[in-house]
Amino acid sequence: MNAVVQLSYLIATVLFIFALHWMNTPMTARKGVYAGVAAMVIAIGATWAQPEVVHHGWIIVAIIAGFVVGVPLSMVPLTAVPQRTALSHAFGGLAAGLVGTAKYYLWYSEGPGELTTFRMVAIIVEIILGYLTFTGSLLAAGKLQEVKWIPQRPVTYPLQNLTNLGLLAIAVVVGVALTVNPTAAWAPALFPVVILLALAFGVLLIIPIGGADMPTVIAILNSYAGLSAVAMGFVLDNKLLITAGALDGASGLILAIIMCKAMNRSFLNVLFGAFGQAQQAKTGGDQKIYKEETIEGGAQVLEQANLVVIIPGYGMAVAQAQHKVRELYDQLKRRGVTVKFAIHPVAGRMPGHMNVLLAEADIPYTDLVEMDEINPDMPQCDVALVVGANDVVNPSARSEKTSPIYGMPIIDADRAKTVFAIKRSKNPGFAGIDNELYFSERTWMLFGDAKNVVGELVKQLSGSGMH
Amino acid sequence: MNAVVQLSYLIATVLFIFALHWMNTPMTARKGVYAGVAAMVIAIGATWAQPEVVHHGWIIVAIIAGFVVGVPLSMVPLTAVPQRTALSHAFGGLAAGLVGTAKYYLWYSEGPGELTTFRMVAIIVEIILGYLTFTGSLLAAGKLQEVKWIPQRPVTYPLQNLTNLGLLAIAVVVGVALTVNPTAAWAPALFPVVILLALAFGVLLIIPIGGADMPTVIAILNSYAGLSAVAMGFVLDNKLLITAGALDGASGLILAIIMCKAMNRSFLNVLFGAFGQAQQAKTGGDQKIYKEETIEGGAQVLEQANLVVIIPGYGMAVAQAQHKVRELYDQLKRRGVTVKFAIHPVAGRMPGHMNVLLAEADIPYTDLVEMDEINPDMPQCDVALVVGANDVVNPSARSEKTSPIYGMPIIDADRAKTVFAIKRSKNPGFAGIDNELYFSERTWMLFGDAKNVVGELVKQLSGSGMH
Amino acid sequence: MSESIDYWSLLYVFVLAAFIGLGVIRRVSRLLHTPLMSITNAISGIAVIGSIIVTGGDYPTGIRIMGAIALFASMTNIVSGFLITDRMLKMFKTDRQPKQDKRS
Amino acid sequence: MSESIDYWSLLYVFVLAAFIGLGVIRRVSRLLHTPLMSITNAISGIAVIGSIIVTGGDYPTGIRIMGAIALFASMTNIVSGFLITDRMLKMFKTDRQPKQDKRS
Ligand SMILES: NC(=O)c1ccc[n+]([C@@H]2O[C@H](COP(=O)([O-])OP(=O)(O)OC[C@H]3O[C@@H](n4cnc5c(N)ncnc54)[C@H](OP(=O)(O)O)[C@@H]3O)[C@@H](O)[C@H]2O)c1
Ligand SMILES: NC(=O)c1ccc[n+]([C@@H]2O[C@H](COP(=O)([O-])OP(=O)(O)OC[C@H]3O[C@@H](n4cnc5c(N)ncnc54)[C@H](OP(=O)(O)O)[C@@H]3O)[C@@H](O)[C@H]2O)c1
Repeated sequence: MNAVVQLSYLIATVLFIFALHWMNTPMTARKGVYAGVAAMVIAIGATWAQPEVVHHGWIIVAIIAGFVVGVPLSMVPLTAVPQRTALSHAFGGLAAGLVGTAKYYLWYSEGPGELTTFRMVAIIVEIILGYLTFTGSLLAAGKLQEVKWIPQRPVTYPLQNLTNLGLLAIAVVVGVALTVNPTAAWAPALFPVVILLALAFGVLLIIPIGGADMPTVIAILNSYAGLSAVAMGFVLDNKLLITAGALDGASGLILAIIMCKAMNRSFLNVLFGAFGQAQQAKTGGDQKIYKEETIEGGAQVLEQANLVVIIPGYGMAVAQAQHKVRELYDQLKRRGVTVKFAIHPVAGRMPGHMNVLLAEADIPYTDLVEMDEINPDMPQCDVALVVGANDVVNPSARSEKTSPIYGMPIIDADRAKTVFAIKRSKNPGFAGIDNELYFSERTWMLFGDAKNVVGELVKQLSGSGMH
Repeated sequence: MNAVVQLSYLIATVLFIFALHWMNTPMTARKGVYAGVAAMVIAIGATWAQPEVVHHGWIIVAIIAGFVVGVPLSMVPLTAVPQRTALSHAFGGLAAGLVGTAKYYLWYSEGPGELTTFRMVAIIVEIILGYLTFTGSLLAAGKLQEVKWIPQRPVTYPLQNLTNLGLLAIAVVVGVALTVNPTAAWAPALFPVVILLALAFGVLLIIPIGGADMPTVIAILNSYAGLSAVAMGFVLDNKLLITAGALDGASGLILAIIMCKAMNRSFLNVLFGAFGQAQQAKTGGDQKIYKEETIEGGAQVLEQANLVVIIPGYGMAVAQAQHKVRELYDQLKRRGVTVKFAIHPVAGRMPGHMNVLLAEADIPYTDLVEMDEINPDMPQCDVALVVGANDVVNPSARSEKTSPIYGMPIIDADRAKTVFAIKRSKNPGFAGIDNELYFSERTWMLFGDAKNVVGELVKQLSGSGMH
Repeated sequence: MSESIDYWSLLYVFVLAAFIGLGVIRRVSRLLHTPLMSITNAISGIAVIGSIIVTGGDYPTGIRIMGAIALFASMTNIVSGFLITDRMLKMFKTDRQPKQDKRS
Repeated sequence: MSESIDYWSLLYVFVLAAFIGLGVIRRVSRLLHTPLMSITNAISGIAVIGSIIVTGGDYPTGIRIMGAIALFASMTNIVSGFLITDRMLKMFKTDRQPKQDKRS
């Protein structure tokens, strides 16, 4: 690689670092996007300009195709972001896998000398990570998209984890064999075996995981995709690939850790716990009585309050209720009520889910308060309005050692003077457990779809408020 | 270099990063020191073990000598830390310069092929930075130590900056000449010229700078020393040197920036402003009247207070009053008075100066509050006790556009209900300007050496308090 | 020899990059975790530079086809990743008091 | 060629290390800026690894003398730097309520 290319890659590296650095506040975040785009353009330009690139037709076609598919993919509704992310990991994994495969066969036929041990190790790692990320992420995307022929609930069978690990072990063994003698006559025939094993492993890794655990799994797949890019960098002796891949991997890892912490679960438990099952098991035990509240009553209490804390959850996303919530926020503000939003780190189904939805509804992010910041103020809160949240406000996380969410930090809705909870039914949330909060004497339920209920409240208020 | 050495260097790099990372809180800081020591031991061991190291006698001698000088150097009183730091930069610069010189002559005679352009550039940068850091830091150390035959006040003469830059320019030109034809017959003769110019430039760079600006200059020299280590890394193709040097350089740079910000001065102004002069110029204009307070009176007001904020400054360091201050702190605490220390980022003469002194006196660092944190509380403060601080509490920094410290953020002592100021005389502080605070109607002076005055106050309180 | 050194530099670069990644990502605002996911998707499209070489090189068709597919996949990530990130970030408003962001 | 590549890796390492340095140092507690100065002094003693090669190699005496002086200078920094840093850090106490440190 000549100096110009080297320099361009160095500049691209620096720009990528800034791109992520600027994500540390919404004020600079968009600058980050531009930095990222600039870096990518520079990297592509520098690579394309290299002498060994002689055929341009296919490159142009592939790039155009990328735009044709990419642009629509970027217009999916926010609720579809998790599956879009998974899909993109699948693409990333596929790309890494293919490049690794291509390079191997290329060197096998044209430059066996290039297949040093170090490089073979890198290639094997690249293709195993790449292809398992490919199938794994596809399946994850399918589950999130709730594609009919993909089972939502965890599929489990005896000795499952053993089988999976066994499979991986075989792949590794074959890989070692290839690494030791990459140029043997039988090598090119054995290579595809590793690919198939990786593809299969990806599927088996995901099927035992419940749909609701997917966000965590996606983050983990994200770091796999990053690592496969790093491996590609080792194969191609390219530092830009290594740095970008490492940044990518770090991001996936940290998001996964944050989610696990906030759910008080361990990686292993997520990966091998077949957690979603609990859902089926525990559902639908409700002997206790719910106190219901009417829209009129609710609206009245709300407008008399000084401080209202709205606690959104997955239900708000499902119901797409954020815009109605914004109207409610406006109505109350107009009456001089202080309205804050309490955002739990794992409310919804992906990190930052609630923040994007509320931002989409034009709610200033300065009114979105993190769990740790709002909890101390909850006792002063007159009304806690729970909009389709459940686990993240479930007090049993504090007390009940037996509860599956025991130890998960929650938003202290139960410490507010009054609690209104909006949900459609008496069904539990993601964790599949009852919620003491709904039976507390301070709590009144507003049953119904979040969008409708909030809409009704707004009508009430605007009706009464407009004089 | 074989794999073992490479691996050791990689490990050392990681350990160095952690060493600095752990300095982010006093709770982990000592772990940082151990990590640093471990890294250093590994690096030395791995290097020493290399085959090309055949003579061990001198190495052992030099190491022992290092201990013989280093141990006593580590026992200097805290007031001497700035000059110790400067001295250590001098050593660092010298080492870099010498290694660069040795390597050049070595390659000139034994392997001219090694003297590639890239390497020559690195060598020239290394020796210029190294040697100018050497003499510059020595001079700085001398000024701080107030060695008699070194002029304290800035030495200036017409066209000074021009001369300096001219000198540097010549050095660079000669350097370029060497880079272009490093193996020419005249090269070895020209090489020392660069060295001499660098040595001279180091001296000339420092003499126009006032003693009180030295801390900032030292920080800048620190980053030069770091960069010369980086250059050495480029010369020797050694990544550990590059990383460690970069960490070192970053630290110096950031400390310098912090100081300049806190003094509201620019790098250039510090380097070429011959700031200290102002001192001479403005000293000793005091027509206004000071109100004095007696020890008894002061002690009484203090013990009646609820919140006392002690604002230490350079004077506390000069007087070594921190231990007496601790006694005062104990006395007041015993009476249920809340006592906090307000720490200005540039109080004293080096970053963190006050923190170390107070820590030395066993004052829990949880009671040391940063300027930005304490200022909002100053209006609630009953007594602000200024112990040998001056510029950092000078209100003219807020208002007077003409003041040399205009725009420098200060501790709002003048907003406290009562102010007691301890200083020996009516002389100004480092910036050489009068301080409105001393003439405010809320302020009472306690003239005298900080140690004595505080000691008297303690006696009063323990006298009255011990019933 | 030179090769082994070279691999060591790659390893070095990886370790340092990992440190930077962890340091930078840890300080990303919680508000922006969803956009963060999508911008890293885009960045992972960097595999594009590997794919271009394989697609455009003077290699057997089979190889180049693999390259082209990889190139297409990476481009898709880049395009959709950056576009959707920007689309999301556009939504974040301060109510014109940018100084008050508590979480940045 | 291989050489130029090699220099590029060094440059890469430098740039990444600089990022790490700025990131890490910016988060050093203000309380500890004086110890920070002295620990970086010690770290700058890393020049020792260059000096050892020059001192211990089979070179002309003149060269080795320069090396020995450099080695002595670096060792002095290492020894005094780490010792004084530790001495200062020993002084920082919390009053046995380590949780209350506001500035870390
Ligand atoms: N955010 C992440 O990154 C992430 C990742 C993995 C797992 N998780 C898990 O997801 C859960 C998130 O907690 P959460 O409280 O936000 O959600 P949740 O616990 O899943 O509860 C959602 C609630 O919303 C209600 N709901 C659903 N659709 C609704 C609609 N259209 N209108 C009104 N209400 C509706 C549901 O009750 P009805 O069915 O009765 O309406 C349910 O009780 C946590 O357990 C977390 O661990 C989160
Ligand atoms: N900290 C850093 O990193 C750094 C770096 C560069 C420059 N500076 C500068 O240094 C200054 C620091 O401000 P500062 O308020 O701490 O110090 P200062 O402004 O220099 O004032 C120190 C005061 O202490 C008094 N004093 C001296 N010896 C004393 C003794 N033995 N007993 C009692 N009082 C004594 C002096 O008055 P008397 O002579 O009347 O006693 C003087 O007014 C700032 O201007 C800052 O910009 C700091």
